Amino acid sequence: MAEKKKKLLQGNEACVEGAIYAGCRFYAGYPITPSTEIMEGMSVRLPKLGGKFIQMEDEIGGIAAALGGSLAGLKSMTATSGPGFSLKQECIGYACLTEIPLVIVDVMRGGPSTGYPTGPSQSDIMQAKWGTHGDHPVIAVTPSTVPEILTETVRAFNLAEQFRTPVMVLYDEILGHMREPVTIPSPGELLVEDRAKPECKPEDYHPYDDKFLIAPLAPFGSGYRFHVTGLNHKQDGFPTNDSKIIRENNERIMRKVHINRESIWKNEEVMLDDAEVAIFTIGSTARSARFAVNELRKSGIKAGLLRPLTIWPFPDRAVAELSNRVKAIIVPEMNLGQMTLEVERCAKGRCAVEGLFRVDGEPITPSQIFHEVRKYL
Amino acid sequence: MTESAAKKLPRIVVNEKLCKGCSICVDFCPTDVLEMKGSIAAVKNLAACTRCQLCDLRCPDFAIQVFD
Amino acid sequence: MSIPVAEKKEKVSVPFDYNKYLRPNKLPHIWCPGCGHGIVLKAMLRAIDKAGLEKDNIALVSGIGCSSRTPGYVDFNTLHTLHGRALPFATGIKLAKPEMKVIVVTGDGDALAIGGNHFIHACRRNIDLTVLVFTNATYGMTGGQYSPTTPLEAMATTSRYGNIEPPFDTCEMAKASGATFVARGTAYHTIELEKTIHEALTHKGMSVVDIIDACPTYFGRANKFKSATQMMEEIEKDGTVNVKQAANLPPEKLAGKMLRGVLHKVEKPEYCEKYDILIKEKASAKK
Amino acid sequence: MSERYEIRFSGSGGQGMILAGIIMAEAAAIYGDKNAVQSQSYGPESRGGASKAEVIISHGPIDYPKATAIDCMLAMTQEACTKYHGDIKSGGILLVDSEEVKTVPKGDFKVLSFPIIGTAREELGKTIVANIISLGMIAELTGVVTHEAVEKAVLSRVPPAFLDLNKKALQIGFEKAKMLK
Repeated sequence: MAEKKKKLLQGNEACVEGAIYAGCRFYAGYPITPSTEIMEGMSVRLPKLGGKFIQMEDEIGGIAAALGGSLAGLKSMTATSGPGFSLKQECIGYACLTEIPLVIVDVMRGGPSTGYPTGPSQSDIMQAKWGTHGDHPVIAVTPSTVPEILTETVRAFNLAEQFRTPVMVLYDEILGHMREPVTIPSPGELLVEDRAKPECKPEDYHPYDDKFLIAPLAPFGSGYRFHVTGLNHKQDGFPTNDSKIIRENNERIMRKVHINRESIWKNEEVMLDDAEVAIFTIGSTARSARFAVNELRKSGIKAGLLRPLTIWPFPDRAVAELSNRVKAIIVPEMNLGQMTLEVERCAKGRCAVEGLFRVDGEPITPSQIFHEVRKYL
Repeated sequence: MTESAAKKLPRIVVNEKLCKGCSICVDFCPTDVLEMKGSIAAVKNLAACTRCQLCDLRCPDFAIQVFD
Repeated sequence: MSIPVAEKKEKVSVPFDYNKYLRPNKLPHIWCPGCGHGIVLKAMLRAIDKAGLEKDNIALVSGIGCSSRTPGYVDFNTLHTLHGRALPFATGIKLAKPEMKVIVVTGDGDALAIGGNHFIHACRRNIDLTVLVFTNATYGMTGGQYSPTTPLEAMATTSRYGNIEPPFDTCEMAKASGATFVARGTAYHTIELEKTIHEALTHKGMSVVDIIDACPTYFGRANKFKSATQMMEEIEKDGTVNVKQAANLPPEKLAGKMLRGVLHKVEKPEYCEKYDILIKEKASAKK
Repeated sequence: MSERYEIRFSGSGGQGMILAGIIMAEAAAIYGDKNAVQSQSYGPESRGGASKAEVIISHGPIDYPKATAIDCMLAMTQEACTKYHGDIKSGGILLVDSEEVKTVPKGDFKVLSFPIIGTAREELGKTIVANIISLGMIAELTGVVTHEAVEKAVLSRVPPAFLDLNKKALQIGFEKAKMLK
């Protein structure tokens, strides 16, 4: 008989399972390839759980409604792909400044513009970091397998609720549409975090209370009446022109993620201990890389893989340490060099950094990586 | 002025901190009770007030109210 | 200067205590002298009071623009969002917490230009929101550009030779899009406005009130109005006619005038109620 | 690499190739004791024209999810056969529908030709189950999943009213493949 709760799931279906597991009870979005199965799945699952689903009139409406749902106290999510992610950027900035928890899934596809809707890509790495204006924290997780899409979606919700910030789940079309066996975790098996609720009296409540690095967030309608604005604001939520308060608040929202980066970072290291050449990559490309590393090792080449599951905040320290002990870091990515720039920044010239790019809507193959690594030995 | 019930005058309160001097209350007062004193509304002829509340209703600035 | 007949009948004996709903120490508001938004805000607060709504249970949501600063002054659950996006944020709150009364205050540019798509779809869904569109025919916050309701030939900082774009009729659009309560009021007819907003608040479904008010600073100066009072007289009083009175007036008396009052009211299934039925069906089907 | 067993189902949109791929993956990973990854052509390709589904089966983890050297490929149309046969590995198997694929590609692989759609039509009166017949044939030909596992996988995916029909189709697939071996 089949193993308990083991199912063959598509990546996008695993994302739905992860969201439901994490307690997501509000979804608003707009159809876009290759993420639509997430929205379809949520439309089926949420009503059965008493949760709310709405298909909005556009991408902006999708994220705006999801933010409304979150502010009303429900764990909320929206999902999209490149062009829709572009449209959502203004609301992402709003969520950063107003500190409303939200999970945004971006199933990356080829671009710019409408690009190649059905082909894989990793070209939203920088958009995730810099897409909205201003300085703001960004947390983005990058699963590599279908089971990991489930667990990383849960982690994304935990981070969003814990840090009161939007958290992105970035993966590509290959992962979104491929199927792998997934064992659905039992209740309690994975950690599920909920946002802190205020314990003070309503009249003492400040939504950005500077007693806290991350203040508790009261849901609308819970007796804590407060004001939320996308303008720079004071700890009571009201707009301010006071330059000291503006600076302190902007720095605080960066700091809340920065000083906690150790707990947000998550890397997998594959045969890095004695590696002479390292590969740094994410998502489905990391699967090709792992395949290549195995083949390289068979040919006696000391290759290894550093695979971040958290791409933002960028794993600065892991890359810096790696750069001290390898000849080269190869960065395969389905774009024209977005992660490579960051790896170069962290390696600071201590080793060679070489990008391996592909933007034709086809995956980077193990043999491409295999041959690229061999160039350095 | 005597304090007879029939002649009891209303109390018109202008909040000078809130009045922005648009003169809407002065312009719309049907019995010409109000005037502008510089850029602030002021009571000119309280006896003419009919307590219609139009000054309050049309004041954009929460700056004037008529009490019995 | 005469008091309009409708107002005379509605004699108010005691002043309304706005402090009950205002946040302490937030006044004076940012609006210019003579701006109608404050008059509309006061009518809204009186209507909320009349409807007996609990402050904890009200969410007041706005977008960007002069009118969208309203939530900062009032003691509800208040949300000042992004330009054009008040309605989807409000939709999220309402759907997540249908027991809340969700009111949207928005300007004509916010609701009908940058947020136009959200507006027609919120109407189409017939979700239980009360939307107050502060229509001053200008973008005041950015300095007086023409808006979707600026009349033909009117002057603005971006129509220096006269506006060549025809304006929207907000009410017609709301009705055509599926809103089940559509009305118009003005800042001049303040008691009528209070009643209209009260009726909108008590309606189940998408209610839209288009509220004509004055921007003396930009629209007024650019179009040679001498004062806020003159704008209220000419645009709000002489430029509109109550829909009930209009029924008895010959067409020539109605030419160029906008209708005031409740223009459209029907009962139709409301979005959140339909969703609730769905939840009950699906949750029980699971068992 | 030798641990990977790669199967490609190809045909035209609507022939159930993707479902066949999903069932094969479930037979291996849910009803069998192996690991499997399934992927497919997506988008315009899947709405008519040539379409394909790929299944990688292994005892261990599967890294690269796409086909690299195909052990067994099914081609239900000439177009799919011509377009997709290039990745078949040396010594691999190409199973084609003999009525559809008239020009059989040459290569260092074994070609098996059988009227799959015709059999579905004549023996079961339903061409719709041609994909299930082919699934039975591939299970038999490759031995990569057990008959029991593939049957469980098929039965879990079809509506109750069609259980018998699909069971029969699968059985026919097993039997016809034995004859081809």
